[in-house]
Amino acid sequence: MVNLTLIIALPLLMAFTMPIFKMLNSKLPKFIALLTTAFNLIVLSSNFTEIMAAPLILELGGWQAPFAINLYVGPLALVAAFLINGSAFILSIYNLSQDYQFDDKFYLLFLMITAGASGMVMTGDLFNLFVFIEITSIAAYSLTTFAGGSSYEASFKYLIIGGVGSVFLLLGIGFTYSAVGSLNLAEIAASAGLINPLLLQITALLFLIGIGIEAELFPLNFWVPDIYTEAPTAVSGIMSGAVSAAGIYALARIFFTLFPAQQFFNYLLVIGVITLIMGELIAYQQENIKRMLAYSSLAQMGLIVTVISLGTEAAVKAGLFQLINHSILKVLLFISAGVLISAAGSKKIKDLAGLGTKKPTAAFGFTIAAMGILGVPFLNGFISKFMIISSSLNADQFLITFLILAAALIEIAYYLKVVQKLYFEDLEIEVKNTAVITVPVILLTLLIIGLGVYPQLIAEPLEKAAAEILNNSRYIMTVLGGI
Amino acid sequence: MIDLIYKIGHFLLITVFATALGLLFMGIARKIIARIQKRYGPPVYQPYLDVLKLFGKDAITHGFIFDFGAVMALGGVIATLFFIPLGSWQLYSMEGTVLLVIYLLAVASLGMAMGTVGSGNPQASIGISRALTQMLGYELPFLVILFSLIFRYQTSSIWGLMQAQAGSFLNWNLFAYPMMALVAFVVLIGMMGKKPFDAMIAPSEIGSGPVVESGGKYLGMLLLQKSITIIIELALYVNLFLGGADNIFSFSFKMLIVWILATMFGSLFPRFRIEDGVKFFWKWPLGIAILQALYIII
Amino acid sequence: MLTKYIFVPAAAAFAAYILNKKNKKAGATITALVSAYLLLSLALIYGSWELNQSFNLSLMGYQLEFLMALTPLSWLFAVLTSAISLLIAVFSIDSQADFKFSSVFNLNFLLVIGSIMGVLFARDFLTLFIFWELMTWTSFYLISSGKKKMAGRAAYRYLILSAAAAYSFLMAVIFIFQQTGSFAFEPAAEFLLNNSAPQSILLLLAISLPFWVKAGIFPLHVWVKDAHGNAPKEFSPFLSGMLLKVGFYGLIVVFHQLSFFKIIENTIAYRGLPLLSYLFALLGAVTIITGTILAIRQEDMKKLIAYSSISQMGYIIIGIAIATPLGFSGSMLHLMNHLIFKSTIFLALAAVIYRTGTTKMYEVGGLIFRMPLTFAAYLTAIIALAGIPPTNGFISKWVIYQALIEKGYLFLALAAFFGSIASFMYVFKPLSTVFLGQLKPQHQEIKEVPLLMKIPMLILIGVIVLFGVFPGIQMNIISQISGDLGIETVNYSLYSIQGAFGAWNSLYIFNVFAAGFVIALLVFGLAKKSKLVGLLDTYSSGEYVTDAESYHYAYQYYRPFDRLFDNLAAKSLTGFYETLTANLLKSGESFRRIFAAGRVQNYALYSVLLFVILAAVGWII
Amino acid sequence: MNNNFVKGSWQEILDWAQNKSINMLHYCTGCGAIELPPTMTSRYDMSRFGIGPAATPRQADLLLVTGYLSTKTLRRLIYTYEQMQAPKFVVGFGSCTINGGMYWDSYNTIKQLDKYLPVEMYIAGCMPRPEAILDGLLKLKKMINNGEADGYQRYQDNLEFYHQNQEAVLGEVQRTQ
Repeated sequence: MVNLTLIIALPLLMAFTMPIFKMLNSKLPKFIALLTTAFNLIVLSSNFTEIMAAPLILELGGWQAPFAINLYVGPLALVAAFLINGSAFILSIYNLSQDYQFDDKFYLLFLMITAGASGMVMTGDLFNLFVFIEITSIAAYSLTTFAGGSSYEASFKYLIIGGVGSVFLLLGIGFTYSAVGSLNLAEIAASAGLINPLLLQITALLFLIGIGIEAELFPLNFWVPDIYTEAPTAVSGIMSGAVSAAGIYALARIFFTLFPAQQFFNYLLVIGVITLIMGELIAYQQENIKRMLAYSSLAQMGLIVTVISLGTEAAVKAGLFQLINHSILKVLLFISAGVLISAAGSKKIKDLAGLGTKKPTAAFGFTIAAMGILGVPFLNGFISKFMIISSSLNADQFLITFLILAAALIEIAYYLKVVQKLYFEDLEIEVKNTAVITVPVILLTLLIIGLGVYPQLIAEPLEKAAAEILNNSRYIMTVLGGI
Repeated sequence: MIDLIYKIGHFLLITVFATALGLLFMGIARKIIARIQKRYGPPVYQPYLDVLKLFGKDAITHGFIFDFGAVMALGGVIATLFFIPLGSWQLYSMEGTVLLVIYLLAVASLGMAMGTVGSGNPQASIGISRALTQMLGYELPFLVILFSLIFRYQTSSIWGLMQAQAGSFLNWNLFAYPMMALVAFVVLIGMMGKKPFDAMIAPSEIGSGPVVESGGKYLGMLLLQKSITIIIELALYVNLFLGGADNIFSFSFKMLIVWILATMFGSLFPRFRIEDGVKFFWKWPLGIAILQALYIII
Repeated sequence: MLTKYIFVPAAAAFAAYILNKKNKKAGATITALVSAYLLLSLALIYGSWELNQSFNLSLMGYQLEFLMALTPLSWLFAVLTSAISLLIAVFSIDSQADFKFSSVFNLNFLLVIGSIMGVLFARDFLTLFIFWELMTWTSFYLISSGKKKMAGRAAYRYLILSAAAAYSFLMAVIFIFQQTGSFAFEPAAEFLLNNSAPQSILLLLAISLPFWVKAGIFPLHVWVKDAHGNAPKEFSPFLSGMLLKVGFYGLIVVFHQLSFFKIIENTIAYRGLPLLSYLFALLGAVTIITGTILAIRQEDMKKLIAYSSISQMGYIIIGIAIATPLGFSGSMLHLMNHLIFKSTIFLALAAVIYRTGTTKMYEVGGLIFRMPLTFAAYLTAIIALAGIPPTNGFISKWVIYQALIEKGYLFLALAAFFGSIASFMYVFKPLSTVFLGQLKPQHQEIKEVPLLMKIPMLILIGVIVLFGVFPGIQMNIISQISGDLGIETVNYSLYSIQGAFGAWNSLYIFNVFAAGFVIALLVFGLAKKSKLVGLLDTYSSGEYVTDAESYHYAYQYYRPFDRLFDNLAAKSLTGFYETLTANLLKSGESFRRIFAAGRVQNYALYSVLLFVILAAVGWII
Repeated sequence: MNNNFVKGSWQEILDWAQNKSINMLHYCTGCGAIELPPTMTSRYDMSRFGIGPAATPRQADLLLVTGYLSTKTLRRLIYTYEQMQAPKFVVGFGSCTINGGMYWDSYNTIKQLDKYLPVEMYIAGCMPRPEAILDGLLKLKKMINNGEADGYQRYQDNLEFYHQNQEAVLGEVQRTQ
């Protein structure tokens, strides 16, 4: 068992020493990134059983909660951290074989974004949450621009929206602090009942908007398509697989633990459904594959938020499962799409025709991930779809169920178009040399099929995570102990 | 063994009788048409001579399908014939349901169609395409009529339908359901390919259509097939609407009456275009048949 | 052990995939062997209807029970599946070279077989759904892999429709699961019977939706034509023969085993038939008519037969919907017979396509002299399809007619008559234009297909005649099915069936036929021998014909008839659906134009607006 | 011989049937065809002698060449004749078929039909009236009944002669296979 603080500290350390590594050997930075993320995964695994038994609270600086800055790693945080570091790990493998040579700065920022996102899910403190969100966003702004070209514009948009989001978030934190006098999540949660209802509502809404920007909720998510489209593949992958997962975690933490009022869940439900439907509808229209994936990501975020905000245990479990699947599948989709794009030299879907035989690995990766998303039996998406429908019907939400299924149908429509283009149409194009992504494709395919055939694998963490998130008094008790 | 020989003899007898009667009817028809056109007309026995001549002539074939088609056409109608009660003659007619007869007739049509199209002459194909289209036109009202009759009398065997009309001649469907009989009469004309429903054989337009390539014995066989078909169709009409008959003579007489009427009716009209013919069948005969059927089932 | 019927093909699928990379014929051979094995082992378990299997699984907090059992119905369908896939696999051994993705074809084909087995043996909704989806997906890839460009679009349409229906199924099933706590059929049936009738009907309709789609019943038939027409020629027989029928399996399960008919028993009825059933039958009637009219218009042989499949499905649904003993038996007979003769037709056409490489009827002609066996197979099959005695197709249609007339369903009967008579027209078109008529110069050198392709066709010819003479073989299993489903059985013997108004006796028919043909042969044989001349030596008004191409009447064969329906055919249901969905989806584009126009200041504004709106909503509440 | 006797009398029966039933194919190249409608319809009604029209050469026994022939139409005529089934008869109709008639000095009209096809008989006249036609056809019937109308055999026997003549005016002649 290794100290979990390392998950945040090591990437930061490695990030800032990256120039030194570069001096030693220009190829070293990619390996450092890989090793760091791998190490993080090992750290998480080594703490697995312990966290499953009881949430782990790390107090920094030797002070006790609520006075100290604490890290809180419960099952939910563990799941999220796994997703973040796992995505980062897979993308680091992908980076290894990239033919384009980013310099150390890219890996520096890459590790920073990983650290930031991990921090977001592990922190037990509102202000630290803000800080980590900022670290993540700032890293993301810069990472986006590595693609050059119009990525600057995308990055700038994100910068502005992110700035607005920070303002809302900071305001919310300010209000909270003024009302409660503490920034510790548990402390706030414990005394949330004492806050003036009006203030509480305003504060909650400020949080909703501040974090909604990270969690890609409608209508705060229009920076997403630009970023995902223009950023380098690895960045799109980590944004979709890790940062959005962290955003969902933050959203869930704030609304389930701090302000567990039905009213906000209703808001989230409506926003989530709108995000879902809009995302799918717009994604269907896209001709650019990365933009399509971006809108699809939005829609998935909407779906997850919708399901989680149904608020039943089954629903939360379904939502979390979907979140896991989303991270796995989107990472695979982005990296295989990245390979296909560089092979065809174009981001247009119609230019990808016939790559199925010329780039079999990438095309297979894309196909299996698409089928996973669409819920083909024996792949992971099937299980989560089943759980989602079951839980939403259980909550007597017929309309929501219907909309979710309608959205899924649209999703099938546009993913299939791409899959068919890949295999069943022929276009005489010259295929350029691209990265080799055999290892990530195999790893992720195994995961996809593994979770599809034996979802029991992650039943325990999900169960615990759902139980944890739904019971905020236990959170308070755990953190504050006897006080 | 005796039974078998008896049966084979019966088979042959019926076949020969029907052929002879059919040819005679064809001769009568030619005579009647001639008289309507103020001509003297060929002798009544002309079709016999035609058949004899045709079997005496040389013939060409366009391959085995051409031969097979001719055999299938003739064999099909002969097989159908055995299921029809001809007066007191009924070989398998107790077994034969009226729907079976309709579909058995299709065997002959298919055989003829296949053989003639097998000749490779596009005019044959055009003729067949027209014939099949027209068949869709007239079979539909006819099947609706059969539907009503079967539903009305709760039996689908021709024999049973005939028995149901026994007793007074007022029980005949001709008088019981005159509209139906009229429709069936129009259908009969269509079935026999008389004017105005003879676009499929239009001799001066598509060189007599299906039989364009048939000469010699092929034409002879098709003539025989035609003559038996006439008998089958007339017998069907007589059985269904004129109450059948006890013996072959009165049965033949009834058939003759229907035949003469149909011939006279047919000689009065010019030719329908194919789609107009189909439209006609679907408008009037089918409409009336449906009304009649509705009346019967309600 | 019923699971082996699923896992053996599934395991073999991957083996076939790998081995096929080495040798192009390995995949199809493995498919054939596996199908033969399935067929044999199914034959061995005939009659042991108490065979069943179940697994319990606790998944994510749900207690799930996977049930499988053998019923006469599923046994019949399983046998049909494995038999037809055996024939197709044997047929396709030699044509593997035509495939772009030979290995994937065999992989998917075996997976389809396995998943159909799963669907058939499933006794609970979840198992059914899982295998149903798997079947849809694998068949989607099979259809997509057709050579033509349209194949993709067709498969796409197929999958979208299937998926939409599958989701409705899933929703209804999970709803029932919430109420009963089980996915199994029996508790569900019990629950539905005791539930309020409108809700039960709605649920069952939702459950049956995927089956309607798969069976290609109007107005959900839009996928059938293009999918059949463009699927790989080896897969089309299976698609039309078996995959459509699986839909009927599902419908029978819904109607009888989930007691749909019992639920609607006491609703308003027309001539003793509940209105809803009558509506289904009417859908069948419309299916027959549209399928037929459109089939007559086609110039592509596979599309023509595809439309004919649509129209034949109408007969089956009519029989199932009216649910009288005769109707049900007729439907089951027709279902089997359609499988047999339609596969024969598709295989014969596949042989033609294999040799000529085209599916357009006017591009070929006169192939009878080059491919006589293929012609014989096609001829036998169309005689059966057109319902001409003494083939199996007539018997099933005859039984259905009897059922319709018995109850006096005039309009259903009218449609059935129409479809049957008009089927002469459309089956004769390929016969005339592909096999008869003038042989094209470029096809002079064509040979009959290889032996491995001949064998399946020969077997199918034999089966058509066999069932034409001995319908009792089929009636034997059908009566067991009816007994199992609680429908009265029809009297039958080995060669006769008792209808409502008279019996069918194939022995008599056969005798009489023989007699008729012998007499005709005698007449033919006794006459003078004829002289063989070429196909170009025909009456052409004295003109000497040199050009076989232009002397072949094939294009727009039934133009006069088509003219009658030009207006109707111009209104395409597919087009209607496509504009509808396109417009719906276009709304996404307008959303994007309004919201995501790329102005970052607007984006910033949205966050403020959202805050204001939500605050206002909170205020009001 | 007994066998020959049977064969011979069978042939007689066939000849008799043939004479009672003649289907004619009128090859209407010239103006003579205009005389056929009155011959067929109620005024003269040739059908009372068992003579009727045929639609195609396959069904016809009699080829009626009703008028002049150009080199262009002769080609078709020969092809049509070869498509007919034996026994088959050719009747020349009008003076054009005999000696070119009023086209006697035309450069592209066939003057003498029986150089190219075995003509059973000519019906003279420009044009022959229906009475003449009927008279001619009745004579033909008599010839058929007596077995004298053997043009198709003459054609077979003198195939070379006919072919030579045909090729002399037409160059290459397309024939049935």
